[in-house]
Amino acid sequence: METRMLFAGFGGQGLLFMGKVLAYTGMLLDKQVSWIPSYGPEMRGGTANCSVVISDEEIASPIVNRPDILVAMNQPSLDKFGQAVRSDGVIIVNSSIVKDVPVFSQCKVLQVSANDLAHDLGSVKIANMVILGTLLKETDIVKIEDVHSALAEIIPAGRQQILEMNKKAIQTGFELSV
Amino acid sequence: METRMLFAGFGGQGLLFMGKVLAYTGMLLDKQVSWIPSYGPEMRGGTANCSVVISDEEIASPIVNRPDILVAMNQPSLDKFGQAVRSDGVIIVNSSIVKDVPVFSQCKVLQVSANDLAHDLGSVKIANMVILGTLLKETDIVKIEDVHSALAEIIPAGRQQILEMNKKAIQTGFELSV
Amino acid sequence: MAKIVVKREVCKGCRLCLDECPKKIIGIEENANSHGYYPAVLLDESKCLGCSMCALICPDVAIEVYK
Amino acid sequence: MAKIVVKREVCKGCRLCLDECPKKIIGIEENANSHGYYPAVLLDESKCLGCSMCALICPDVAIEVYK
Amino acid sequence: MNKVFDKTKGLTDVKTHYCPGCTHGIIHRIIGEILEEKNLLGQTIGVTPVGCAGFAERYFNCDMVGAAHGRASAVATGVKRSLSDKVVFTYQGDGDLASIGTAEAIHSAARGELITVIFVNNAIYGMTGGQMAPTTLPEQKTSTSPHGRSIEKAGFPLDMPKILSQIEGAAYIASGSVDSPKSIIQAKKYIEKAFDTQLAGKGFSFVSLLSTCPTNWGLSPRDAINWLQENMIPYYTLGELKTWK
Amino acid sequence: MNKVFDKTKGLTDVKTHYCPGCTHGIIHRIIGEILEEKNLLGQTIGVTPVGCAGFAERYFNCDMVGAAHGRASAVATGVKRSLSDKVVFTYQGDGDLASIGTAEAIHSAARGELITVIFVNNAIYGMTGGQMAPTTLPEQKTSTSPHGRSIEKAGFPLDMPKILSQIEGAAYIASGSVDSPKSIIQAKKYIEKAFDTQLAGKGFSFVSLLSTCPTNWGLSPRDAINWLQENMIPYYTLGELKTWK
Amino acid sequence: MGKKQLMKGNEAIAEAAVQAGCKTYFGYPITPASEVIEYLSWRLSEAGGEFVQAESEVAAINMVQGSAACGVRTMTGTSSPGMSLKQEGISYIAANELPCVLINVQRGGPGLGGLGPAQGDYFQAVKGGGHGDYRTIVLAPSTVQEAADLVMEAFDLADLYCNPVMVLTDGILGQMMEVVQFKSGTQRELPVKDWAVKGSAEHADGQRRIVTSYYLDSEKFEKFVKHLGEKYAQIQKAEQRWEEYLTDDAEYLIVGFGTCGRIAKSTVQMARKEGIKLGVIRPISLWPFPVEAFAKDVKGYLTVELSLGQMIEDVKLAVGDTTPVEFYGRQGGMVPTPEELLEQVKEKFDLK
Amino acid sequence: MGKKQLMKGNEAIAEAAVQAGCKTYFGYPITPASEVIEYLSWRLSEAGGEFVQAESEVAAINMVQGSAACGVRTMTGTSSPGMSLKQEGISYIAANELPCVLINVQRGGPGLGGLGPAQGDYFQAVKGGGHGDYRTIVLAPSTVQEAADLVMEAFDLADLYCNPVMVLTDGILGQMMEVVQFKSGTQRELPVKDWAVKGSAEHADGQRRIVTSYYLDSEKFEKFVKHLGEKYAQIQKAEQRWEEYLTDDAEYLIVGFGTCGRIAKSTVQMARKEGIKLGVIRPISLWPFPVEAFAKDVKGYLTVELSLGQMIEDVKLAVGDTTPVEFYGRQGGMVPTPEELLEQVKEKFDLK
Ligand SMILES: Cc1ncc(C[n+]2csc(CCOP(=O)(O)OP(=O)(O)O)c2C)c(N)n1
Ligand SMILES: Cc1ncc(C[n+]2csc(CCOP(=O)(O)OP(=O)(O)O)c2C)c(N)n1
Ligand code: SF4
Ligand code: SF4
Ligand code: SF4
Ligand code: SF4
Ligand code: SF4
Ligand code: SF4
Ligand SMILES: [Mg+2]
Ligand SMILES: [Mg+2]
Repeated sequence: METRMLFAGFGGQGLLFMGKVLAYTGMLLDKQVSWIPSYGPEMRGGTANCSVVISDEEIASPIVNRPDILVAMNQPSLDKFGQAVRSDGVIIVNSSIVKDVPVFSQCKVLQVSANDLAHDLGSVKIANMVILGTLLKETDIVKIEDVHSALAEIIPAGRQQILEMNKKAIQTGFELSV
Repeated sequence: METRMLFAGFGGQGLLFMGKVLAYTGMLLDKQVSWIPSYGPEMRGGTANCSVVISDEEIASPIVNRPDILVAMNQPSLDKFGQAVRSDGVIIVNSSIVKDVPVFSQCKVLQVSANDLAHDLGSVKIANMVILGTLLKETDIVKIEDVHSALAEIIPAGRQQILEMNKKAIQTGFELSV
Repeated sequence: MAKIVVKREVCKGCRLCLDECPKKIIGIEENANSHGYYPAVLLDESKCLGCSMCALICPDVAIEVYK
Repeated sequence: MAKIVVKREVCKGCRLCLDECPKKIIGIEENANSHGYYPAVLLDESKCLGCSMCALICPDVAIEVYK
Repeated sequence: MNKVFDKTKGLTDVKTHYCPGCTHGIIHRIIGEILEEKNLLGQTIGVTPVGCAGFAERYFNCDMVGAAHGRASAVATGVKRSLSDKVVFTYQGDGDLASIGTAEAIHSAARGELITVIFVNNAIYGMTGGQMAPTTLPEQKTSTSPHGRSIEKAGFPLDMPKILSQIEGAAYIASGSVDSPKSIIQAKKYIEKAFDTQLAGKGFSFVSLLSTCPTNWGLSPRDAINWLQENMIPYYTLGELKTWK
Repeated sequence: MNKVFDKTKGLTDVKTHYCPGCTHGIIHRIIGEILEEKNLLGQTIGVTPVGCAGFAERYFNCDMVGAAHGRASAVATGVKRSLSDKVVFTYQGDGDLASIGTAEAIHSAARGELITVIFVNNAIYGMTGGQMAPTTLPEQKTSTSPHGRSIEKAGFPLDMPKILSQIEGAAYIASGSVDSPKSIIQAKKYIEKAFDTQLAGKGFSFVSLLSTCPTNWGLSPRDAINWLQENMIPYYTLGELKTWK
Repeated sequence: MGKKQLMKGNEAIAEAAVQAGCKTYFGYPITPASEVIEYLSWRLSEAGGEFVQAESEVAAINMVQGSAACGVRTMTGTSSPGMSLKQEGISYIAANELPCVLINVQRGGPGLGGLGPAQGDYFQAVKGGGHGDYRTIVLAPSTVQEAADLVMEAFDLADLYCNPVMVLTDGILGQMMEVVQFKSGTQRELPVKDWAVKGSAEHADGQRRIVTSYYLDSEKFEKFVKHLGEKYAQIQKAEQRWEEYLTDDAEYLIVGFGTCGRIAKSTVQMARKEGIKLGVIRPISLWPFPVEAFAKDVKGYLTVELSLGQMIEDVKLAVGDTTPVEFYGRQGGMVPTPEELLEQVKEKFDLK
Repeated sequence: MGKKQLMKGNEAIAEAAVQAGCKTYFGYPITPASEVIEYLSWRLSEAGGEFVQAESEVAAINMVQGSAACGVRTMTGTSSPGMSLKQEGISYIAANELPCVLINVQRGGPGLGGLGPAQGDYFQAVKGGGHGDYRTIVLAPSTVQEAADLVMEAFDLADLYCNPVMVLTDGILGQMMEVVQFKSGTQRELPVKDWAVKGSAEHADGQRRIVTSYYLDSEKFEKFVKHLGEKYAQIQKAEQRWEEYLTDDAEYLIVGFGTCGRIAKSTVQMARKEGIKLGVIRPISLWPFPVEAFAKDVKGYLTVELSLGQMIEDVKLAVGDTTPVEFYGRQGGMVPTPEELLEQVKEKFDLK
């Protein structure tokens, strides 16, 4: 099985990290993974995105033009990439920010008011993890426990609190019914 | 007709100038001419040489590997290039400096004690012109008067004395019986 | 009588003007502009000196001063 | 009692030593060396101070000094 | 009420891509103001560097040429030698001018090239994500000196105005900062004098300005200004180092 | 009688290709003598420039690397960083170091690189046939300034030791000449101190020496020395510009 | 084999260098290659090496020359414009027959260009952007793992042939994270570097060493150049590398290196589903170009590059003019999709 | 036509530039190209232009960029190592679509090499030693007269296509004196340079001009690169130049540019005497390579170069693999004799 994902939004919304957590989890599960960020001067302000592929076999092209899963953290991202999502794919929208969600006939669209939920959890910075939780629930790429293990490795020891907050946010997103 | 000449000796012996005078004369006569110096760090001290071709038609290769005429102003030059002279060619040797003149069966060898003659004329610096005079006599590439005209153009106006000395040296070489 | 006008779409919300204002009468808007920045805003026009300190420090030339 | 020896094949006949010698006892040979240079030569050993001025200025380290 | 402060015509209406609070924008403004005030906009050619100011051709409201990284002074030389009656300036970062473009800067000065060079010293490579610059302070952390700039391994910061003021062809060398309205007003005077130097045909003119990089210093814009005041100002020679009047 | 002056073991027996009376040879000798006297020959790596001294790897009796034109200081940096316990020096002309290699020289100094740079200033490009150097004096005639160096068009000579002495990483900067036995003895002391600086790990060390180019100046060796004394010595800063003791 | 790590291509390149025993790194920052220098700025001193952020790419390559002359494993990395500045230095290093590793994480050119991935430096890398007759071995990975492996291999090849070896990647590969495991260095026997300078007292024979590329005598110089020519011929024979993907029964082949080679594999998977017998040749050594790979009996080649078409010349030279060699390229940081390539295959070879 | 003058190739190049209206020259001395800069150091100011001896080749090429951006005819010249240093700048100039003329009086490489004549920079000149997709028009004269003519032509082509044009010669041609007469400039109609910066007040439309090569947007950048590609294709169609010498009835052809092309003519003269039907194709434009010249029905080609063989790739690409293409080269400043080439022709094609 191969899942191709695109995470897109503003710089600073934690998109690259979200992708990295998934990729790392994939690695721990001995899967093939690839993660590609957008880079360059656009990194400052403007949009940022990253493509992640998790696969059981060798990944031929790591570039994600037609994602199975799109996470859209702002309006331009949804407008730009929404149509490219494969049929039977999933779009997860941060509805705290994206106000105008058109109909995508080819795929499922989930709206998560991630900023609000994250705010309630203590910081808008973990809106990305809320979305990740929803993503984990809606798909079966990796298990939530595996993501927890990955997070524990990625987040430096000694930053226990951050780890816990992230886990909590994932859990919140996971338990949502959208 | 095409004449290919090689002038070789120590740096400072006026070889490049000698070649230039001939090339310039050729130009005045509407002939095709080419003049190639040796160049590079060897220019300082060491050997210097130049190749001159004067031709009635387009000059294909301007590089002189097998000269019709060789002027050898020092021993190494004679040793290095003597054998390359074409049959029926001419070698003119500055016998003031070159002491060891082997037999070249393929061509004529003329020995001119150019330094001594030049010294008598007032300066060893014009040994090259003495040799040039002999060359003009022994071959029919260009006429001596044409060389005089060329010299008059090459030597800046106002340096009349130098012009005259050069002419005299050429005349001396020309009148030698070798 | 003086005032400043912040071009809210040009402002990047860097807050430099806030500190520079001798009267501390500049604040930050609650809503982001279309670039996602929270722009500065004059809070109390009555106190404005028109001294242009804010405009001088503003890296984005987002402030106009009236006097 | 002092003297200098000029390595005639190394000397380039630049004449710098001639001027530098306080005793002006260095001259130039009549015959060129194999490189075409006319080498320096000590003219009057009896006057040599062994002061090494000549050797110090010689760019080609062509002079040995004895004392 | 009258408008007593408005955006200069010396800058275009394009919104800059600089990070919030980055003082590149302030320097742009005062250059633009001087070009406008001196009525030079129609006869000026600006040369941009590669660095965060690499898009500045969009912002300055005059003819502009983009140079390769470090070569703005050389490009400006080419421009000035071709259009000797025009005003030519470069805008260069500390990586651009004090590292890869060292030779070009020094030799433009030595030739007494009639150009004005604005040097923006933010002690870092902003554009490429915060690597050490020749002007990075001792012990300052950057992405290529993560444990702080080691004097032993990476040496000392270069004080470009100090070095350039040793060069005969340089007619005007000044070193300022843009950390406060006061220093900004001072900086503007320096820049004005630099252009005057060029207009008077006196020789090479150069203004160094200390500037912030909140993003790569990892500080808020205000903290960045404070850091500049506390660390850079004491370190670098400031003032007019060379004048001709 | 004892031999009181003999050729140093610091030089090989190869006859140099330098023109008669060219003082490059004198500088070679004193460097060679110091390397021998300090017993460094077996642990020294020299770096040659491109210029008349481009064949100097044949003359110095130690391991040698040839650098590209102007890059000797960079090559020496590479060597020193690889062999930190060895002694590394460069020998560079004024075209090499003060023109194309300006940035490399300045940044080796700024880094405090533990190398010794010998800078031979003969106010001309010797090797390539006498073109103007950054150090060519005002009004001096060269093959690229046939009417004399124009201050207006070509600017002023660069005084490298003066510039380098402004740099913090530079620990020893001296400027001398080799126009007389006295100045030669002085020059040798400078070079010795420069190597001492390196051996003591104090930082970058640099000795500039005024030198003649009889061939391209169009003067006899003696007249060349006179010209140097009358024209170059008054122009350039001489003496120890920076020391650490 | 080390443990699995998730790393950016640039970081993997840097780490692989350290693991290969690289002792010095000289570089200058540039997007999208900066992670190489950033990583080594701390990692190399940790590993007992020396790191210098040079004042320019020109200085960096000449520092590399100095370091390589000492017989030390050394590297520099940059992206396209920076590599242009290194050309003189590379020519000198090749002329001095010094081993070193060069990294080019290509971005879009010419000029300042863009920061997107590109392959427009193929000619510069493969034909030699510097002056004179020399060759650089050029290796082009397509995954992060392969980038790490080829860097280690590059150090070996450099030592083996006393020649600069370039690893040519692009912005995508540089910025991409994939799983990588570092292999322990190859056990290849490598020549002793007794030509290296290190102070004559250190040499067994007591003789001093000279590393230069200056020739006063044309005859000697010609002999040297011919020696280089022979060395290059030997490398061409021994070091051709490439990957084949479903070529056995292929009727058409896509030729692409690096990222293009990977995308092409996806295209093949799609084509096979449609019954089109498509395969891929992915050149790994760009110089020597893997001419041996092209002794195939197929109906056509489609060369795919992120450029206006550069490698295609080598493909044509390898294939001859009996089989059609077509071209499809994207530029400016744009990358083709697998679908797009399939479209091209069908169009160019009339398979619709 | 001017009066006849006996001039060195380098001087003729310099004078031709002046006569073509070159207004600025930026250069750095190097053997065997120095006469170009020496000549222009006085001649250009005499002719109302500006001359700058730059601090380096890098500075010089960037000064050229600045000058070319002003719409002024400008030139720089150097020899091989210096040309390597200009590669970044050339790529920028090509990307900015600025007209300028570049002179490379080649010497022996790689590295510091030797000062003898060589043709080892063919790849650098023709394939592009800088980064990214760009092309330089390259013209290779073989006589002093042709050098002068091609320099004048180069200025026209540069203006016509807004592209750098290189005149590629070698040490022999640079140092050689031959008779030269300067033609009055061509009467070609050239595009108005209204893209040039000169202060916005000078522009008829009052709009400011911007000369840059920075692209933030890959799609726009790709469009631009494709535009370059189209321009290059157009040049390839319109600007192929070559000389043929006794090709009409030839059974064998020597292919050689510059000095080699001239030597080959002597070889042909010798061969004809022996009844061997030999001819010469002398490519004059190296890029675009004169592929059209190779539509010949002959038994074989002998490519002769002063290198290990670089142009031969283009000859093979032009000829295909139906006719044998052989190679003979000299290196390191050595030059083949006409006799030597005849020997090679006989040997390679079994004519003994
Ligand atoms: C030849 C070359 N080398 C490196 C780069 C990458 N680069 C772009 S900008 C820059 C440095 C920017 O720093 P600075 O000049 O200080 O400007 P800032 O962004 O800080 O304003 C570098 C190294 C490049 N574009 N070209
Ligand atoms: C890149 C490059 N540019 C130019 C040259 C030509 N070149 C060789 S030596 C030299 C200058 C020599 O002058 P200097 O450094 O002063 O040494 P000198 O010969 O006077 O001792 C030049 C320009 C070169 N070899 N390489
Ligand atoms: S003009 Fe002065 S008082 Fe008014 S807001 Fe600005 S800084 Fe404050
Ligand atoms: S200084 Fe300018 S950009 Fe910053 S918050 Fe104030 S108005 Fe906005
Ligand atoms: S040692 Fe002194 S006195 Fe003797 S020759 Fe030399 S300089 Fe003259
Ligand atoms: S100084 Fe030396 S080289 Fe010159 S003449 Fe005297 S001994 Fe000869
Ligand atoms: S990176 Fe730094 S210098 Fe660049 S725009 Fe941002 S704050 Fe300014
Ligand atoms: S050219 Fe000048 S510097 Fe070079 S060896 Fe001759 S005299 Fe000395
Ligand atoms: Mg900076
Ligand atoms: Mg010099």
